[in-house]
Amino acid sequence: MTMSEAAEEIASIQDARQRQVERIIEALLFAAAEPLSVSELVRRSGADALIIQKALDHLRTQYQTRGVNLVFVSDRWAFRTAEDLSFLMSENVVEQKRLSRAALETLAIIAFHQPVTRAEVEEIRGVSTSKGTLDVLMETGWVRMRGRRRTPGRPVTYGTTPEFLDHFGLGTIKDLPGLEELKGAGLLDSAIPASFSIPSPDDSLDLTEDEDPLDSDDPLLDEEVQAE
Amino acid sequence: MTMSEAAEEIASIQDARQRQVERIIEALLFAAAEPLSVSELVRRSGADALIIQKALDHLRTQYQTRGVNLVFVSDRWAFRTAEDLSFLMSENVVEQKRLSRAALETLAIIAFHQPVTRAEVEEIRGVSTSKGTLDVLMETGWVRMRGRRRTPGRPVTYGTTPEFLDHFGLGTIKDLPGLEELKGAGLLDSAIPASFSIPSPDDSLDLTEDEDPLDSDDPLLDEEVQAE
Amino acid sequence: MDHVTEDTAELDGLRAEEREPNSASGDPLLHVDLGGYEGPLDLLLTLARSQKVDLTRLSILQLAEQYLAFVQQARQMRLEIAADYLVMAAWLAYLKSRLLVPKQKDGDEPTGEELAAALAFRLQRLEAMREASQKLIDRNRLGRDIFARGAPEVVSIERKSRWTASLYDILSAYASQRQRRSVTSVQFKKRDVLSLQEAREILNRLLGGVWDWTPLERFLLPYMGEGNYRNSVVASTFSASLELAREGVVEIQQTSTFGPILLRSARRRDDEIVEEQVEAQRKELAQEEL
Repeated sequence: MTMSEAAEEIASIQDARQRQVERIIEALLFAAAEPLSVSELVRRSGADALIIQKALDHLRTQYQTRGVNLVFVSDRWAFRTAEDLSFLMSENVVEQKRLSRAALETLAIIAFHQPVTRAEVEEIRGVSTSKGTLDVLMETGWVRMRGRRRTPGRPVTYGTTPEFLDHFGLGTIKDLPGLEELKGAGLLDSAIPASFSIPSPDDSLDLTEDEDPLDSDDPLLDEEVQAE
Repeated sequence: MTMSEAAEEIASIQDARQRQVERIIEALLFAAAEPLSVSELVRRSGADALIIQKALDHLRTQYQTRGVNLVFVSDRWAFRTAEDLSFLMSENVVEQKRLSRAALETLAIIAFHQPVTRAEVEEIRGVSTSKGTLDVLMETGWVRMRGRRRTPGRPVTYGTTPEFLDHFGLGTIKDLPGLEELKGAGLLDSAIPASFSIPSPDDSLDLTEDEDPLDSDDPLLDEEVQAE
Repeated sequence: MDHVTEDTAELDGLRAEEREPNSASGDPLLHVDLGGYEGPLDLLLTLARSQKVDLTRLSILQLAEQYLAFVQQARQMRLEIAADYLVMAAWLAYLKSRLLVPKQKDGDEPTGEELAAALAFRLQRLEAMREASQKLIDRNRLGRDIFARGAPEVVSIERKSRWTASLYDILSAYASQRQRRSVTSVQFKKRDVLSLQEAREILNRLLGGVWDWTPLERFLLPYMGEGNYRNSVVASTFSASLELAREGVVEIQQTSTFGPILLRSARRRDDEIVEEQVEAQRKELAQEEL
């Protein structure tokens, strides 16, 4: 055996040893419930700190581009999923939910009577509307706050959104059936009082004459949203 | 751009895509406590099953020599520490109750003969099985009640769970050690003379033709569980 | 295994109760000598192994003799033996006799060889399951030899609701709600009226200090509202004044048709009453003089 052959053999033995230490560190860090410090790795692997540090550095480089990275946190080492893949760690579960009757009624009144205030909805329904009902409707994305009515108390006005039209397959809000159509569809009794009327809704983005714009930093708005 | 350049570019885009899927699968499997099925990987990664299968095969090869291996257990994929490093892991061992000889034998009989009734287990062992033995096996999470055999008395049938496969590192129930030899020797038959069809353990969630589902409100079930 | 063949059915009765090591019900004698065996089949298997042959080439006749000798020996040692072992002994004695006599063709009854084969099968199967359980338990096991992720990363689940409703849902909700309200909310607008009672109170209060004839309208002036209320006030006060007049509290005078209605209190001041009395006495005296 020449000198260089001997040196090569020693190098390859060292390489194999280094690889084994890397395997051990991989296994220990993977199975551990907590990040491990170098001294814990020394204790559990039996290898010395220098070799372990070298192995950690090598592993860190190796894992850098992978889906799992070797990270150094608060003086300890741990495997963590790569930061750019964090979206994988949250799952969106879409639940189909049906609107309650109160919510349906409120939605319908907002659609037909918009722009409409909460008090007006309550006046039409004859019951007070819970905060939850309006919250749910805002959550559906079908109802939006439009502005503030120019009356004492400056109540918020509600209206429907383009998503509302989209979801219900309406070309425009004018496609909502009127009094005669509702009667024709048998939804309204023909014996309805003569004074009964259905307003013509307005969902345009422009405010009506008696509406003021909502101010995003309007303290009253927050208050109202919270208080409602 | 020549044809070959275009082809090269497509290939390199495909490569990059494949690498990203590998990273995603690596992250998902690394982070998970439980093995994940290909369909779960499809759902959570958004990639299609073929690409995922290719990525899994590649990852399995890549990790083969490392301290953590990608393994196929209970029809699912999981990262597990390498078998040869178990000596390092003594600190991670959660004290496990040692199973009695009777329990082990019963577990093996349930695994190989499933779906199997208690009477059939007793027939094979030549002794009656104490209530404790089945209780212990159910407690391990490796054995479950499957259904009821469509025979007089409607006895409960037992089978193994995915956790059983996971615990013993089996990809599927067909990987039971020595299964083929036992089948060949006719030793999975219930009795002599051997029937023409060679029985095979079946741990699928679907019931066999001669099994009825367990009724959760089945009074007999409670009785049996309590009486056993 | 839907059906149990005749021969194995016979063996079915040969089960021994499995004994827990510390079972109080366990026969201590049995525990010493046979407790190591899990029933007669286990004992048979142990004896079969002593033949040191492949179980497929096992001499069942020899095994039966071994078993019977074992039981005989145990009895000589005055050990109590569980019934299952004795039943098995009896069955093996029968099997032995069947194996020793020449084959008889007597219908459906299984031959000695068939019974022996069934027993051999059961022993092989038990042996196979024992080996299988050993192989299973020798595998690298999760949590003992190989390990899962120690610190799994939790998948946070974000629940998102997808609300569903159809156009029909809103239309029918709207129509039925509006219809319900239009029927049940027929409300009579509350008319503002001055009740008779209120009118009486007003008159009583006001007329206390009024001695001269005063038009009714003047009392009403501060109360008279507009429109319907004004009519109600006039009507109620007039009715109330008639009532009060009947009770002698007020006096009413109307000098011409549609002329102003004049009221005054019927209760006089004291000096007025004295004056009247003086006047009356004066008249009386004048008449007497006449």
